[in-house]
Amino acid sequence: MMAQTRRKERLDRGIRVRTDGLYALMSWRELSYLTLPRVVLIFGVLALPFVMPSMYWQRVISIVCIYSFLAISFDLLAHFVGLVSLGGAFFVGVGSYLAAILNTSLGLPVALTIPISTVLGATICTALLLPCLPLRGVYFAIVTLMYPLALARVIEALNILGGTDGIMGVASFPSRWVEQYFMIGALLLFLFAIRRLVNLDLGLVLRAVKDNDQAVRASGMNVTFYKAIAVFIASAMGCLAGASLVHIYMWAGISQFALDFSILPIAATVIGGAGTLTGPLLGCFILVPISELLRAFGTLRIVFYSLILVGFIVFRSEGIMVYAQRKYHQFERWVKV
Amino acid sequence: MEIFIYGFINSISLALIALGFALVYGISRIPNFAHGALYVVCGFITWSFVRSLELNYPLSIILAMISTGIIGGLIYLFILIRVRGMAISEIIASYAIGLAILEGLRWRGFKGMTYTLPTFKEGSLMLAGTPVDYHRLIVVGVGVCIVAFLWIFTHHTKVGLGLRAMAQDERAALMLGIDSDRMAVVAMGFGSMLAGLAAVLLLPLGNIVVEAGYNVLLLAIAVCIVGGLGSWVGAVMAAFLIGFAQILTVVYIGPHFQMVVALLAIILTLILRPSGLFGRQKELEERV
Amino acid sequence: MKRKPLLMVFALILGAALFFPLQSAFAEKPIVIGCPLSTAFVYGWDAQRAITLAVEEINGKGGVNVGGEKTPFKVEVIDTRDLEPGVPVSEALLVVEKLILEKNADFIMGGPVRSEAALAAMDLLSKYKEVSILTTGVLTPKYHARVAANYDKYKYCFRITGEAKWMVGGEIIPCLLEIGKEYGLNRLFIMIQDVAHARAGGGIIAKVMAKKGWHVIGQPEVYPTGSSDFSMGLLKARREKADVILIWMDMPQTSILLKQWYDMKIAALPFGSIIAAAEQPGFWKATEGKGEYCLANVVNAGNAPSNATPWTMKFVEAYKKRWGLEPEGYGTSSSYMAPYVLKEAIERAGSLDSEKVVAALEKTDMVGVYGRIRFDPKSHQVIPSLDPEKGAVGTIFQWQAGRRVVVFPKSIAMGKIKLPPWMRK
Amino acid sequence: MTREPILEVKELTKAFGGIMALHRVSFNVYEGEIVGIIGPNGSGKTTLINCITGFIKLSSGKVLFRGKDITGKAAHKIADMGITRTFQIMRPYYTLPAYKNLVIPLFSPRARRTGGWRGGGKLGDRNTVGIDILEEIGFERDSFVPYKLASTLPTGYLKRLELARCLALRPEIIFCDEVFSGLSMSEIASMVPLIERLQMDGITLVMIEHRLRELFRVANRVMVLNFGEKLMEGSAEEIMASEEVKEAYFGSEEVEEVMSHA
Repeated sequence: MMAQTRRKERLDRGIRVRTDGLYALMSWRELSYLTLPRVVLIFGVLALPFVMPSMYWQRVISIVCIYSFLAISFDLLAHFVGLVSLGGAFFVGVGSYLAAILNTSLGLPVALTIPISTVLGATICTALLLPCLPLRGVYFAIVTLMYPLALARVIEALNILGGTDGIMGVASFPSRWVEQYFMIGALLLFLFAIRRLVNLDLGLVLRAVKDNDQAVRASGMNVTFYKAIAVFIASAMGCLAGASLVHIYMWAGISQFALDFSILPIAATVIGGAGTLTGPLLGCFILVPISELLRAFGTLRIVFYSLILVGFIVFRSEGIMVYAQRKYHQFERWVKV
Repeated sequence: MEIFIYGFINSISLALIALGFALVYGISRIPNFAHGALYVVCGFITWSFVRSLELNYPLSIILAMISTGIIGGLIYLFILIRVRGMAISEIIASYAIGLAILEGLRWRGFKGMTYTLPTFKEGSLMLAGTPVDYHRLIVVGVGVCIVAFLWIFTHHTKVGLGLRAMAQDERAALMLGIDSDRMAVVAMGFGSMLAGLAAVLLLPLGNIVVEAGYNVLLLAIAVCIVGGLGSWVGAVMAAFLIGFAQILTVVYIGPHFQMVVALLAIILTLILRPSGLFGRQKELEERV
Repeated sequence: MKRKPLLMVFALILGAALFFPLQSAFAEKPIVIGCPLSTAFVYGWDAQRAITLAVEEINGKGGVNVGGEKTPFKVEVIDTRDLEPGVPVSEALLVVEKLILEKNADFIMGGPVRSEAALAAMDLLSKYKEVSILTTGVLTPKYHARVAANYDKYKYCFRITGEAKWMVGGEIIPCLLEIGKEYGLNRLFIMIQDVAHARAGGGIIAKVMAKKGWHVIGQPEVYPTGSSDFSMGLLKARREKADVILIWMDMPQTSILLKQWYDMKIAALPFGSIIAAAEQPGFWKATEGKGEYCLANVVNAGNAPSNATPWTMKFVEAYKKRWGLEPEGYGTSSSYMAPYVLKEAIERAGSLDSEKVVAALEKTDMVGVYGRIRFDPKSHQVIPSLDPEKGAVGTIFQWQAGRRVVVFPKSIAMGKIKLPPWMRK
Repeated sequence: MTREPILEVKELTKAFGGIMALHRVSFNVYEGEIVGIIGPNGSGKTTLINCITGFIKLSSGKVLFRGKDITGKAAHKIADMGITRTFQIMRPYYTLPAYKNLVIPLFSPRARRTGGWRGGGKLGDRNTVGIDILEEIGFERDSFVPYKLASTLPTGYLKRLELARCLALRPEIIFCDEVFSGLSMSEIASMVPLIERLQMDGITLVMIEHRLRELFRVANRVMVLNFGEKLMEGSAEEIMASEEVKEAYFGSEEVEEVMSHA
């Protein structure tokens, strides 16, 4: 039998065999193997505004970034801290109203309103959510689902902040490019910041809170305080999304508390792959453009992505990103024996 | 006097809306966020039976409720059964199904304001100085019978006791030979029929609109949480609490706070006493 | 040989995104009218039907001659879903942008239906210098006030349908006074929806009617959108012996209110300044006649059969022939007129350039379905009046025995206002 | 042992609805001693610990730590004072490797103040300190064990991980809730010297146990609980001799067997 001159060898064999999990990079090939997905992601996203055919699709990219912020904040809270918050709209609403008020009444420029309303919005959201932090599972989900609706009704009933008409004439971004690159830049910044955070000691404590909060309490740490930190980070991202949405559309009103801001990010996270942080981003980059393409079909669009969501949840596929990661580590190449 | 009568009517209609949700959660621990969609679907099915197929009214009501029950059972069988136990996936899956049904109805053409159901009986009578129309009295009558029927059903019939056993502790019930999935299908079907019944009773007062689905879900959740998730007795009590609270706010504070009452009720209950009036949520009380 | 699933996924998205928009640019060059309408609601689909009817008629007669060359209109309608609760206004604005940028609409018509969306869209329209004629839904006087205040920024925005301030001052109050004189009624009870234009309108009516000697009972009762229980309000009206209940709600739950009013036999005349549920021809069958005697305002004539101008009945017949039922919501006749006004303006301007068309539109003067159509040069709002010869005429009709009978203004009335039998003093 | 007691529990009662889980239990614990708590199942041993360490709110009674009243304080505040506990049902962080499990307690305010076990926490990064602590309590240093996921460790190692979590806070008192249960004879044999060394390091230990032979060898004093009431308190010999204890354990061979060998 002719001796086999070639055999298949796993690409990451060299890397994985040396240590369990701690990568020791020995050659350019291994370095490129590890960094390629990240590089593709960064340059792919950065190149998007140039690739988009018409100005309309560039606006869709900003909307995708907004939903991605919300998806990452949902993923951080749900997968890493165990707090499932269905209240993405609450963060967006608070962020957008703050940015609108800062811009119209105080006349602050866009460059100032967004950072201020992000931090201020995050403090307000955390303060308002503080009493429900001890709740768990279904209860926390239902409360956070109710917060945006309640706030919208209160604004409508008291006729404050412009009542149902909302606040108009908010300044927009200086130019389209600034708007897009600010959004994409902030998105990538937050994405890699959160991925770093999750492996820091603070990130470990947050994951421990999800794993077993009684044990964390037994080691002398106030669980609610750490949950509040997690909610602060997540709501900061939500408020940033809300603030930039206001400056894109030069308008803020109670419909910023709409349910779409809560449901679509969750769908994106489930499809993209919960727990990988880039998964939800990928989910948004798939879901939002498709829902734009389907816009001509009217409400069928919502039927479409709610059925996708059900399909992914029920068949419990782990999401595209997790699948891609698993497959990426199984690439083989022919090697001389 | 008026406050008492219309407060009572409002409470009974809230109880009818919430019973289906409370029953499903009580028995199979599934928060059925498609409750509002089932309510609206039953309304439109009844409408199509009555208006396009010209069946007589009581027959079409029964047929509509049965078909809604079947839809509820199918939702459980094909979708929720796979996500049993994972609380959050249940919420998202059932809400997505509800959304799909509602938007599907709207896309199918059930839009606009001309879809209505005839009332059971025309005219009204004076009750201690306040005019009350017959239909609302029928609603109250049926509501009270349903509550009584549920009491008898869960306390004195085999299936009812089986359902209650499963509500207390699913694994223990499993051990005693109660097939929890079959019970859950029964519970889901029964809960959807209750949602259908509420639809058939309350929709003739106005018109059938897809938006009602979202409001009904909101009210059902508010009542069930204040009453304690899982105990339908609590749900009935909470329905009266919120029903009268709404009427009182309309009269004394102003009608535009009406919707805020239900939402604030949820948030306050969950913060102060998560297990609600009658609930005894194991995972919330002390357990170390 | 290396397969990169990540790359493949990205390629898939970009490919899909590239393919779709290019495909539409190659069609031959008609004048594209973009209609961002909430097609799931009566104000949306009735405007869509009216515009399609008008465009079919215009194209039938050879289309628009732009500087000698005959070009047809092409209608692009996209659902904005902006009347649905829980949908962000940014969706509607995204639709407007999609019409302008991707479908390369030359003109926007019908406009976002909800007031907030229309106001927010003004900034977008001025950014892209897109001429837009608003024909349905938006009543708020803020719209043309902003055009007047900031003329050169918002000069591209026109509105061909009536607006709240004139509707209240010029039509509702005179009609109420007329009813008061005729039947000796003067106790008014106001129930409005918790929406900005309703609050504003209700407030003005309460103030003016009080000055005119009417007794306004308490504050206007404000009901949040989606509330389904009006018993307390109706009982208060009954207790306070109100003669007229003014209703300003565009939510579907108003039919609950009317059914309950009928069942309770409340001795008061329901006067719908805005009552979406009661405007449609299907309302009578839906409430099995319980909506009788209810007055409803449909902002422009032609939405209910009357003979304001020779064109009105022609339009009502054409609409009934094309769509199988009489004109529905209050956006129908104004949406039908908009393509005609635009065609006439383009022909006068001789080109599609926004500046020229704006100038031509400001000089519009043609007799339309609901009276003489002229735009106020400063605020681009159609000039209203009570007489069809002088301006756009509104209509208030009453449901009498299954038919919508126009009762106000007198110049085009087809019948007199009747009181419910249980109200005979 | 006439010194000031480090921990005093006075008239502690706890009722769940109607059931009286603990009925006026009082006892003192002195610095550096090992107190055993024994009693048949359901006698309220774990509830006693939960009440003292603040995991459950007690119905009435007082708990003093070095004279300061800590009744009803939040669990994390009590742990911050140095009163730590292990759980009867072990609670490691299953998704994290063993040495990362210790990073969390080392992150706590007490560990930062006191620098954690052997004072290493303040200076070095928490991973190395974590591995030092693990080595202290029996995880082989340069083997694979500290890097394995907590979910893959056998019970013996998980019990030690619980102890390690308490050690990371440089505790003054450790409540050990059935540390020996579920271990094989060899594991217990290696655990006893560890407990003795903790005592030598000046840590007071309160141990709830069912394996009386090892407990009696280690404990200075033993308290017996029965149906939520304190039956007896005294040295190991007094407990063995007393009749009431035998009754409480009537029929349990273990006491007989211990009696015959003692």
